[in-house]
Amino acid sequence: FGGRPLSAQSLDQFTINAMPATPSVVVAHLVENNALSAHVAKATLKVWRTPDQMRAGVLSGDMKVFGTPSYSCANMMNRGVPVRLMNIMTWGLLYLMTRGPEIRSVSDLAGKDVVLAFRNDAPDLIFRLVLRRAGLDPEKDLKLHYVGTPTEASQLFLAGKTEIAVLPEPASSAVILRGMQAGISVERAIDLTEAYGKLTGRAPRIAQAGLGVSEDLVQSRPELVKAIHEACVASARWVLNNPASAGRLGADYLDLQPAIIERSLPWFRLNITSAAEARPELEAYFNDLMEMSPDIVGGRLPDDRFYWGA
Amino acid sequence: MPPAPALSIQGLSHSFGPQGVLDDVTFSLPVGRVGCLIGPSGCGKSTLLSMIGGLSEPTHGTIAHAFRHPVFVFQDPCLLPWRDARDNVAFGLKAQGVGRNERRCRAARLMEVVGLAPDDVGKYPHELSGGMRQRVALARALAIEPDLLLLDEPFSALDLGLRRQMQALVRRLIDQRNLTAVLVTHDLAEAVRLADCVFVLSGKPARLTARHDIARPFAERDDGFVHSEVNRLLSDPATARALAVEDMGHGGGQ
Amino acid sequence: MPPAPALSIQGLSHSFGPQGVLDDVTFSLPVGRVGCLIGPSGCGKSTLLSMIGGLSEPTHGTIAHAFRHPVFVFQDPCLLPWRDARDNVAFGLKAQGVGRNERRCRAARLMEVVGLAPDDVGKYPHELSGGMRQRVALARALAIEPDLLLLDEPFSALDLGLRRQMQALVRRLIDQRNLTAVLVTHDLAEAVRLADCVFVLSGKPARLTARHDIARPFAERDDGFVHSEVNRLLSDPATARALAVEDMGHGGGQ
Amino acid sequence: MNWVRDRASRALDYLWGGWGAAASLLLLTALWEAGHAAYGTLVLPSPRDTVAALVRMGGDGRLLPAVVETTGNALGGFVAASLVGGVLGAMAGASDMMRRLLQPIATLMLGIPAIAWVVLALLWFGGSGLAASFTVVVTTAPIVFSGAAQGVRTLDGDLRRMARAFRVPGPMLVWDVYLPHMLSYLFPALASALALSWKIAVMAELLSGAGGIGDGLATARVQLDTVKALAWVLAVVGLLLALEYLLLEPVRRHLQTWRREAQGGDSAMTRGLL
Amino acid sequence: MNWVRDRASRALDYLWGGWGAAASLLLLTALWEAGHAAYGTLVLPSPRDTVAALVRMGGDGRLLPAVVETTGNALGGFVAASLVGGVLGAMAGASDMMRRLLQPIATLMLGIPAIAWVVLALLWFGGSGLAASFTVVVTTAPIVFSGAAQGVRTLDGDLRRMARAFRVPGPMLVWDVYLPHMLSYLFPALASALALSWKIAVMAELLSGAGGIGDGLATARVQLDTVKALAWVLAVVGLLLALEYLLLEPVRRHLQTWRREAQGGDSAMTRGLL
Ligand SMILES: Nc1ncnc2c1ncn2[C@@H]1O[C@H](COP(=O)(O)OP(=O)(O)OP(=O)(O)O)[C@@H](O)[C@H]1O
Ligand SMILES: Nc1ncnc2c1ncn2[C@@H]1O[C@H](COP(=O)(O)OP(=O)(O)OP(=O)(O)O)[C@@H](O)[C@H]1O
Ligand SMILES: [Mg+2]
Ligand SMILES: [Mg+2]
Repeated sequence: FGGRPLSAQSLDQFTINAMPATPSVVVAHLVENNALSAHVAKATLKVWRTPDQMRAGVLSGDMKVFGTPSYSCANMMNRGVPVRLMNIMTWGLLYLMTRGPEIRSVSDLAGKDVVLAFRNDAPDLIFRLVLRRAGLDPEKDLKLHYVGTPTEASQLFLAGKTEIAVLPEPASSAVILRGMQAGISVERAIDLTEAYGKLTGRAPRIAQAGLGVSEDLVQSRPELVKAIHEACVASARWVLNNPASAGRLGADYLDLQPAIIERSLPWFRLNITSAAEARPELEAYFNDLMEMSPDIVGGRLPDDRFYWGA
Repeated sequence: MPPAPALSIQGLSHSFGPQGVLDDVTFSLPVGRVGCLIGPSGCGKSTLLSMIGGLSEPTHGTIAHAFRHPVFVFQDPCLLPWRDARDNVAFGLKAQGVGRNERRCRAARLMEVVGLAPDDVGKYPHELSGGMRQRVALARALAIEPDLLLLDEPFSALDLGLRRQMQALVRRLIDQRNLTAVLVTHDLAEAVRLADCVFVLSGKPARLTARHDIARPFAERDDGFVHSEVNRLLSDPATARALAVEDMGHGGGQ
Repeated sequence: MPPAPALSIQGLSHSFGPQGVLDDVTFSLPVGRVGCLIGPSGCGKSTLLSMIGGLSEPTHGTIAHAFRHPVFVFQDPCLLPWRDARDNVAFGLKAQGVGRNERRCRAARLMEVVGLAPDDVGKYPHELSGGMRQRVALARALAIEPDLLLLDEPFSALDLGLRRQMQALVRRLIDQRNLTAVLVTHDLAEAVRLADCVFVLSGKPARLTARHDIARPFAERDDGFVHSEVNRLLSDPATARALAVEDMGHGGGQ
Repeated sequence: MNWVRDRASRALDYLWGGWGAAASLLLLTALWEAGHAAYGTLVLPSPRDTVAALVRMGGDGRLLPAVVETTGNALGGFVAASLVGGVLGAMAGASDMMRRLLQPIATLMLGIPAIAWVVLALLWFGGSGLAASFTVVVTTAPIVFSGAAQGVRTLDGDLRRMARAFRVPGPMLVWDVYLPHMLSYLFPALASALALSWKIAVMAELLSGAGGIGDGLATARVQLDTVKALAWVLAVVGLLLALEYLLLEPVRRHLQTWRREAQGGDSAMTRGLL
Repeated sequence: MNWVRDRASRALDYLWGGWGAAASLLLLTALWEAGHAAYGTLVLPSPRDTVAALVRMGGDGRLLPAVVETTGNALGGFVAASLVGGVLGAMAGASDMMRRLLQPIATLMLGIPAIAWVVLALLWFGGSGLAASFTVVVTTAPIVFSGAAQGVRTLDGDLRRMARAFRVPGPMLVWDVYLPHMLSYLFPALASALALSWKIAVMAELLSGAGGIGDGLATARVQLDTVKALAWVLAVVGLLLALEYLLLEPVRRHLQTWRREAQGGDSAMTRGLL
């Protein structure tokens, strides 16, 4: 694809690179329905597997539209990569899972062992922020066991290493499913998005992830970007209304079990909002992250151009 | 004449895979005596020696001896390439648990005895000449005060003078300490000079085809005696045939 | 008597690190002649040979010769442990680019010539006896039809009969093909039997201390001649001193 | 010990050897089963389930393409690493200067975590299997390099002189003199590198999303499907064991031919060592 | 060539050798700089920035503890792997039966991706560095094992017989006969394993969240801070190169003592080879 001059005519082919997570069923639906047929002859969906892949793709210009955590996109922009955030698709997907009934609120966590993944990454930062706001010192008042990925966290949690795990979707749905199969009762004890909202005095929403878009596409084909965003909005409505069909649809693209997709959809807070509209919430989120780890968005808030608006 | 045999070999046969090497070899040797094995190249002398020393087992037959410290000088010097000359000489001593300083001292002394210069002490095997390596191997064997010497062409790479010296040294040790020795050599003069008993192997597989006793005490074996003894050996048809020298006349000059 | 020297060595000295080994050695050898180096063990004979063959360079002095195919029989057989006897014999042929079948054929023939049995053909070096290894090395050297033979104690591990046979073989080749040879040996009888010229090295560092020409043609050198020549050599004080045999009388029996 | 006894003992030895491998695999399976009993399916699925999943995946037609792809990536990288590592190692073994020049590069390649390469590799090779092959080369070439260098360095000086005396031409010097000696050093290095190749290929596929078994493993992990994940691993391991017994072991025995002793004396001795 | 010339040439050789290493490092730095120019900071930060970041991290007091922790994990695993791999390898080299028993296990350990172990390791060792050390052992022990087995297997039969003839007691047999020979096989295996240890330790820390450099690297990656990430890698590499020149190279030279030729003839020959 790369350096071909973009014209006002329709493109032969266009690829959207989605995240390896449930919200990508929205993109799957959009592609399946030829929602971009006015602009692109053939739209395809590719799911990247690791952030490295996404980064390399964006840097090399292969990925024009890509699923990304919001802070990652801001970070890339702050480091000089010409990208913007198109929209936010998911508004909070972090849950505190327990194997017993005793945890009902954040303050119950004092003195407990918790397993979680991705140290210093956004989920960890959010969790620690919540703890702090609730008056707990993450270093002293409870014991955090970090592991590499949610997979390890889930396995250790299910194997009984800890009673509590902090897991993002779809790992939290998977853990419930596997727990059921293994006869272990697993509960979503705390919705950390809600807890976060309560403690910060905001709505229970975290502008976590959405689609990023390269500056060069925004400049050369603004109408295509707009069409993608609008198709997302339409597809999201369908997905929310037809979770079972969405599960089947996503299974082919995401290589996830339909059951897991279907079960996890309600927990994603799926709501397509353009970045410009979401700007206040994004900035609040970024500020909170920076409070914990200044470098996570590249040291400063992204400037105006970051927030794409329809 | 011989007292109770200290080494006795009975009906010994050996083969490597399908190839027979030794066939029904029987002989014995009393304590304090030197037996010498001669025979054509490849007839199984080294193999026999290694069986006497217990390094391999005969296919058939028995070897009986009461020696507690048999020692080898192999046909190849078999030095440890990663040890210098002195440590190679001291190898057997170390195996006996002799302390470091003492064994180094004794090794250095023995190296002198076999005619190595003080500046050869620290040389590694690849820096030694062929004859020097052979002498290191000899010194290594003599160091551990054995009671049975198994010498496989131990002087083959030495010059005339050194060879005579080493022969005298070995025979003196044997007589002084009442050792027993089995010597393999291709040099009839050496055999006649050192041995009390010469065993001739030949054939394929090899059998013991002749045996010559040499009665005169070592001290009285002068060059004339050696010369005439060699001629006597070669005049024995079995021996001459074994060494394939029937057609050459009885030249002791070899 | 000598025609233009084919090999001429001028003021050659050599040292390993601080240790001088050879000092101001000068001699020459005409084409078709056999020169023999004798001297005490460790005096530098092998070193000199390897310099003549171009394997190492002298510290001082020059070596000039016009031979195109010098070949070595090293003191150790130096066989490739991963090739069987035949392929070891064929090694030099392969280096010359002789085709596989032809070199195998020629190697097998040569093995017969040096007295190896047909069932030794496929044996690996560690399955050969010492003398057999030496013969394989000799066969390997003779295979490539050299014009200069550098023989470092090539017969030391062979029995009397074989040794005579091999000596005759080598001398016959030399005479037939007008080869030149330098032979190192500790066996004076061998030196006298084979050589046209015997060079005696001795001292530390070693110098050329004596030289004996042996004029009689090879065919006429019978045992009696060899015996008396050896005695003549040993009666030369420099030679006797070099071999440290002054005190032993002139016994040719060795 | 006569010839018949010798033959018989060698045959017995071979059988025993096969038993040894079987015993060892059975022991491992028993350990695995015990681990399963202790930790449950979510940490360590049972051998039976895993094999069943493997068979199912095979039936689905998902196993073979992935295995072929990973095998291609691994073998491609391995072959390249053997060539590059072998040739450069031989040069480093022959000349001290070369060694000094190349050794730091080898150390570097061994020491830099794959994760540091992955973005570069992705940029150079896209998402294709080449990125995985590249990672394999980078990790295994230095291992082959070390072995080759040591092999050349340790060739007996006498043999070297002998070869020189016979004016052996270059290719024959390499083929008949250096290589047979080097092989004894190269072989363990190559065997290690070969086994390592699959693991690295799988990890690289996982990191770079390049498909193959790594992809399958990643998917199974996301779904917390430990049975399927282990089935993928089992596929790799089975492949490696097959390679070990169908390729490496015969080669190992073949390479030993010229060392083999006709008698049993020596092994009795080494038994004494243990 | 006389003695003085020989000495001088050896000294020169040493200097040249140093130059060789320096040249190679300079070349790499130049390549790195070129890579930076081509791909920009986000893919490959410049050497200058990276070193500056390293210095800054050192000043912050974050570098040293992480390096010490990872070094501890890596070295601990390496030492255990050397012992286990060396001893078992020696046994496998001495007895065919043992080899058949152990070889599949070694292959397995080499071939199973770390990711398959990590949960078990976490269960056994918690989040401590032991999980990383364990991964190091699992990967490097088989490499040492192969080397040790080959070393024992290839000892010259004549030397073995000689040792037997002198009734060398067990420990001395190991120490004076087998070990010096084995070292020539063990050394390249150990050197590879040592360099590999850091890389594996870092990757394992990253996978198991066990702290150390792996942690720093993970954080830098999350922050897309390629400069800091590369600085961590540089810390590992610097450590490895220091180890190479302060430890391995002298040992390598020392091990060669008994092979050294007094004259220059041979190297001229090997130069001919190249
Ligand atoms: N390990 C072995 N495997 C097979 N055959 C062997 C082995 N060792 C020796 N032989 C064979 O046994 C025969 C006798 O060998 P041995 O070394 O005993 O001869 P030898 O009498 O010492 O000869 P030499 O005088 O040449 O040293 C030879 O034919 C040799 O090929
Ligand atoms: N590579 C080397 N390094 C150091 N010294 C050496 C080396 N090679 C030989 N020497 C020394 O050079 C001297 C002569 O060795 P050389 O092998 O030439 O003796 P030689 O006359 O052949 O003795 P022999 O009759 O015992 O074979 C010996 O003192 C030996 O220690
Ligand atoms: Mg012999
Ligand atoms: Mg010599």
